[in-house]
Amino acid sequence: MGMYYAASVAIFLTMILALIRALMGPTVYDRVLAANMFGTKTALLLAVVAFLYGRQDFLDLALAYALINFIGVLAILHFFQNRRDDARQDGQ
Amino acid sequence: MEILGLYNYWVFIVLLMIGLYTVMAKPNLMKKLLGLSIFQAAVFLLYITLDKIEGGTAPIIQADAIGQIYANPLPQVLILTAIVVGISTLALGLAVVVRIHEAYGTIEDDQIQQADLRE
Amino acid sequence: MAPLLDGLSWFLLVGGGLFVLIGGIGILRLPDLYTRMHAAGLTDTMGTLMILLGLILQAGLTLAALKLAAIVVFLMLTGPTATYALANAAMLSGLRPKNVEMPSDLPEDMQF
Amino acid sequence: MSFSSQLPALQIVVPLLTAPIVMLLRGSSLAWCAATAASVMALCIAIALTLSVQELGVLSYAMGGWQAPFGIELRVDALSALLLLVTTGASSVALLSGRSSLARDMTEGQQPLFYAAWMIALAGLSGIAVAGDAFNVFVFMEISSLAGYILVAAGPDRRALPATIKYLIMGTIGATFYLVGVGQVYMMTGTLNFADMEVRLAEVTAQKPILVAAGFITVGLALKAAVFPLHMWLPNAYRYAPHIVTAFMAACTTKVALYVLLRFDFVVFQGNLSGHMDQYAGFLAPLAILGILVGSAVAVTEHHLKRLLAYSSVAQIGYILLGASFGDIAGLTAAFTHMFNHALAKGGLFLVLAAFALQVGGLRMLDIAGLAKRMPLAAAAFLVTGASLVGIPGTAGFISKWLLLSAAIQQGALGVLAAVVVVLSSLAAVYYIWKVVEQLYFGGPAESPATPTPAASAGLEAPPMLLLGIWGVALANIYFGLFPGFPVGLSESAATELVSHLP
Amino acid sequence: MTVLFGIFLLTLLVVTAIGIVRAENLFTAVILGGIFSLLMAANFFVLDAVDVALTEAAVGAGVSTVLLLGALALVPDREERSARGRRLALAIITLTGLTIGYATFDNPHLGDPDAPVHQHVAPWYLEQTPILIDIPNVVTAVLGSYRGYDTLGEVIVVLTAGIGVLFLLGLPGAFGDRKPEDVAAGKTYLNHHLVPQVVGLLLVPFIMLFALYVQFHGEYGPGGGFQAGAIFAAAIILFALIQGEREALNLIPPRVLVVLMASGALLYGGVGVLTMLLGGNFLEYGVLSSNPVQGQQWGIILIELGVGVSVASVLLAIYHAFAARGR
Repeated sequence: MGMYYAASVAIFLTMILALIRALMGPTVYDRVLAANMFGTKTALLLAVVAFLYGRQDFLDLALAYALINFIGVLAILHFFQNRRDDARQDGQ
Repeated sequence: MEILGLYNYWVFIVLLMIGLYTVMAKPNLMKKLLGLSIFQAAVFLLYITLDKIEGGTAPIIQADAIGQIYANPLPQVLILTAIVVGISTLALGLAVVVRIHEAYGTIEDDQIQQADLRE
Repeated sequence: MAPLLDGLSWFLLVGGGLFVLIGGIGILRLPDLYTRMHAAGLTDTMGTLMILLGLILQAGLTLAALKLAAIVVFLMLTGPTATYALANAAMLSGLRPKNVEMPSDLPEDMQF
Repeated sequence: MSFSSQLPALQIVVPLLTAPIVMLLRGSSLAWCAATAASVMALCIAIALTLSVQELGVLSYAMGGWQAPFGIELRVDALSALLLLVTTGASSVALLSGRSSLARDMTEGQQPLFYAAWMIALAGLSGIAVAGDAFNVFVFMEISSLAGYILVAAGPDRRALPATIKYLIMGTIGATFYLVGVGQVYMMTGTLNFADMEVRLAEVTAQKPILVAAGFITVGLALKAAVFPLHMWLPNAYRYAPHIVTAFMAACTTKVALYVLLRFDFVVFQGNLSGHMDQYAGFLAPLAILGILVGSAVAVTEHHLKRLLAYSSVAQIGYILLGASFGDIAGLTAAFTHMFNHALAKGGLFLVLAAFALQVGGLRMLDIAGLAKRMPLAAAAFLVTGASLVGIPGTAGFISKWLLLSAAIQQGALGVLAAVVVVLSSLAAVYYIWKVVEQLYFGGPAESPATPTPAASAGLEAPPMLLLGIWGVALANIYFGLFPGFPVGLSESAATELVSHLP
Repeated sequence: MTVLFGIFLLTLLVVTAIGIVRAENLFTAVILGGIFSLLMAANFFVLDAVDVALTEAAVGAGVSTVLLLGALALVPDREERSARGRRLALAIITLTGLTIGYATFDNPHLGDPDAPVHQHVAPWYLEQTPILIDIPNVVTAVLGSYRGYDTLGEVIVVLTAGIGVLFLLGLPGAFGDRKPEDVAAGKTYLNHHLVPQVVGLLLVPFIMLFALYVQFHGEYGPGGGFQAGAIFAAAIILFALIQGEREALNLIPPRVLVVLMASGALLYGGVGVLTMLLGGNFLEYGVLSSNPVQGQQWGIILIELGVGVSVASVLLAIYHAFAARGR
């Protein structure tokens, strides 16, 4: 059990750090970076907690989180970048 | 530890009030919808808090674990429904906001009201 | 055999935790986006890999190990891709690393 | 399993499953036909249910064959039957007579989606009326509300959109408050079934969470029911929605929310919270009186006919609430009869407005000047339904006002004060309805319509179906004024049922 | 110890919520909203609600973030500062919050086995499900059978949202004047870039496979129609992001999507009508087979399929309605 607690504490601390970065910014890209990190850490946390609870059949969730996180990051980049491109074209 | 057993309820109340504040005080319609989402999420927390039982595990019955205690499945089912209701409301609200922007050129509540008064 | 596996798991989980934590500190403390990305991208991959491997050792040859392996493969694919896309988008948007002189006499079609 | 025992489920299932079929239909005529047929069928089911409720008493239906409290129970009593009649009746009349008016408000391609939303709204409202389970009420409340937002947003004016978002935000807050309250009750009882809650709540000693629950549920449902001062969403939503939608919604949406409020209060809380009757009456009666006064006062000053009637609705909700706050059989009977009669009067008035709008376009006071010369039939129907809203003897509105006044006087000094308020606001109603009638009959020479409608060029004052619907409702107002036995009898047994839950 | 996990996650949740309210850039608010949902989902997981955690992640963090972004692409992304009404709102929420907070001291504590919710109804579900329905996931049993009527209502809510969005925004090729050809092809940021392209395309079929697994494994583990539908929609959304909106519209034609929206709800309702015709109550699956337990299982599989089809197609239609608007 001890090793799971050790890993989860490390993950928790990282989540705090990533959240601070997400709140501080300064650019949207920093926030996306932090959000991405936060997402992968949540997936990891779930995997570790699944072992901690002894319910390893719940690992599906960790996979789903990782997947959703990836799609989310791509979506943010996609829409943010398109808006920038449009703004630039309007400016010219 | 005793008092920590109520922590979930307090966070529920704080989130509920943050959501309500956003809806009341922010004129931006997108912000209002985000606030509404927080508001609804707070209620999810209230219900899910109820399902937890000491020493229990998720209500998926394991054939080999005799005497295992399981969490209450009913609030979980209710919140599954509520989550879907939440996203449905959000989607509809977003569609209306997009149309408002097309019709008024703004999504700030006070500016829309001024535009309406001028008509 | 079991104590050895446990020991290895301990090592991997704690080591992975450390890597992850270093990444977290990096993302908070480093001066600009690109360095932060550097910290996050590298340690993330390593830390994730180690933690999941540690878990796989504990799971043994079960379905859970297979799922963990799938998560590893998935994160190994998506993590760098997300970082790449992010760096690319930031670069395209004109965000420049701090304290680095960018050559300003690039040909027209290379300037973003 | 006989066919008749399946009626409670069919009441919901028919409109609910018509909706996905309607949205697939191409062309507005087919969609309208299917929706109208389903609505009329729902009305027939409601009539059959009412008859069997009168004969057999409360009907209970176990969804999925699981007995309450484990499964979801449908419960049809006299009060549900009354609401079912109002809801399905309003929907059927509005759909039957409203096609040409609706066709002007939206494009051909949008109409199948619109009628699908209408079906869902109808199913949602009927679902609330028959639900015996607190969470099921939430689900169907959301169904009807979401569909209602679509119906309001279908209004042709761009101002329909801000009205919709306001309605959506306040409606969602109301529903979520209700959900919090249900959660608190569930936390203390472990059940979601109304009847089971009543039993198990009696054993709960800690009253604070239950009080909070009562507060959340009351506020949430008051928001949905547009009880003063939580009525802010109502005037604009009614004004900018398509006229036919306004006729439908004015007849039933707020009343269904009030129904849940009363049911929850009487069945679950009254018997188990000490002193709740005083809190309840002390909270609702002042709001009702304020609502009556403010609604009437604003209606007197309004110049747009739909907003005028919308504010009048705020006052009428006050009447219903006032009757209910007396907490005795006489008061509740008056309240329920008024639900029925007000639906008749207000639904009819909004239908008449739809006919006016087809002829002249706008619905401000100026637009309808002298319109009675060109639309004698519609104007006469306005006179009849308006008289019913005011409460002139011989119309349905008189019956419920009379019941309300006599119930109020039984309450002693404060009741007399309430009676005075009712009389005052009736005088206000006389004034604002007369203002419109005067303009209709004696207003300046009507200008020729800016855009002649097809109906006008064909020499008709309004589409025949619309006229038929208007006069059907107007005659019903007179019929139930002369022979009030049916709604009053139904209301009386509903009131007796609710009062029997009091300690 | 795990109680501390919950407290930690909840505290972060409050911090994130405040961040959302304070953010002036709406993109920031949406990104933080994604983090909020992930935290909420992790918290549900810690509280033993795995099905809800999966739904919140797929629907809250995934689809609703994407929808918010899709809408944000069409409206201004900055909110204007305004101090109007702030004091009054603060006063109201403080007062209400303290009142309710005072009442919490009578609430049962977290995990208290003597709480009323653990004494009534729920034990019956846990005891009877292995006998009456015989599937391991009790949440699926309650969702599909005991409270199947609520779930039908939920499918209708989703369908209503789909109808509303299509009514308001149109969908090229199904509602409104525009055709899929009118949607600009390939003019997106991501499809100029090889790495996301290749990796994304590689992942799409696996995500779909995972969605199918979640759909059909729902009786045995966390999952079911809603989660599967949302994940499936997410897979197609990923395809749309990397290949372009027009290509995604061609992949599943909008007209087909609309038919799927309706048929999911009809399948669910149809099962109910069938049970009525076979002599049971509405949604009484036991009559579907001579063995009631078998009938229940068949019924649940069928209605979960209806839910999955309906949710996937509605969410996808809503995404398309936003993404194809304006560009």
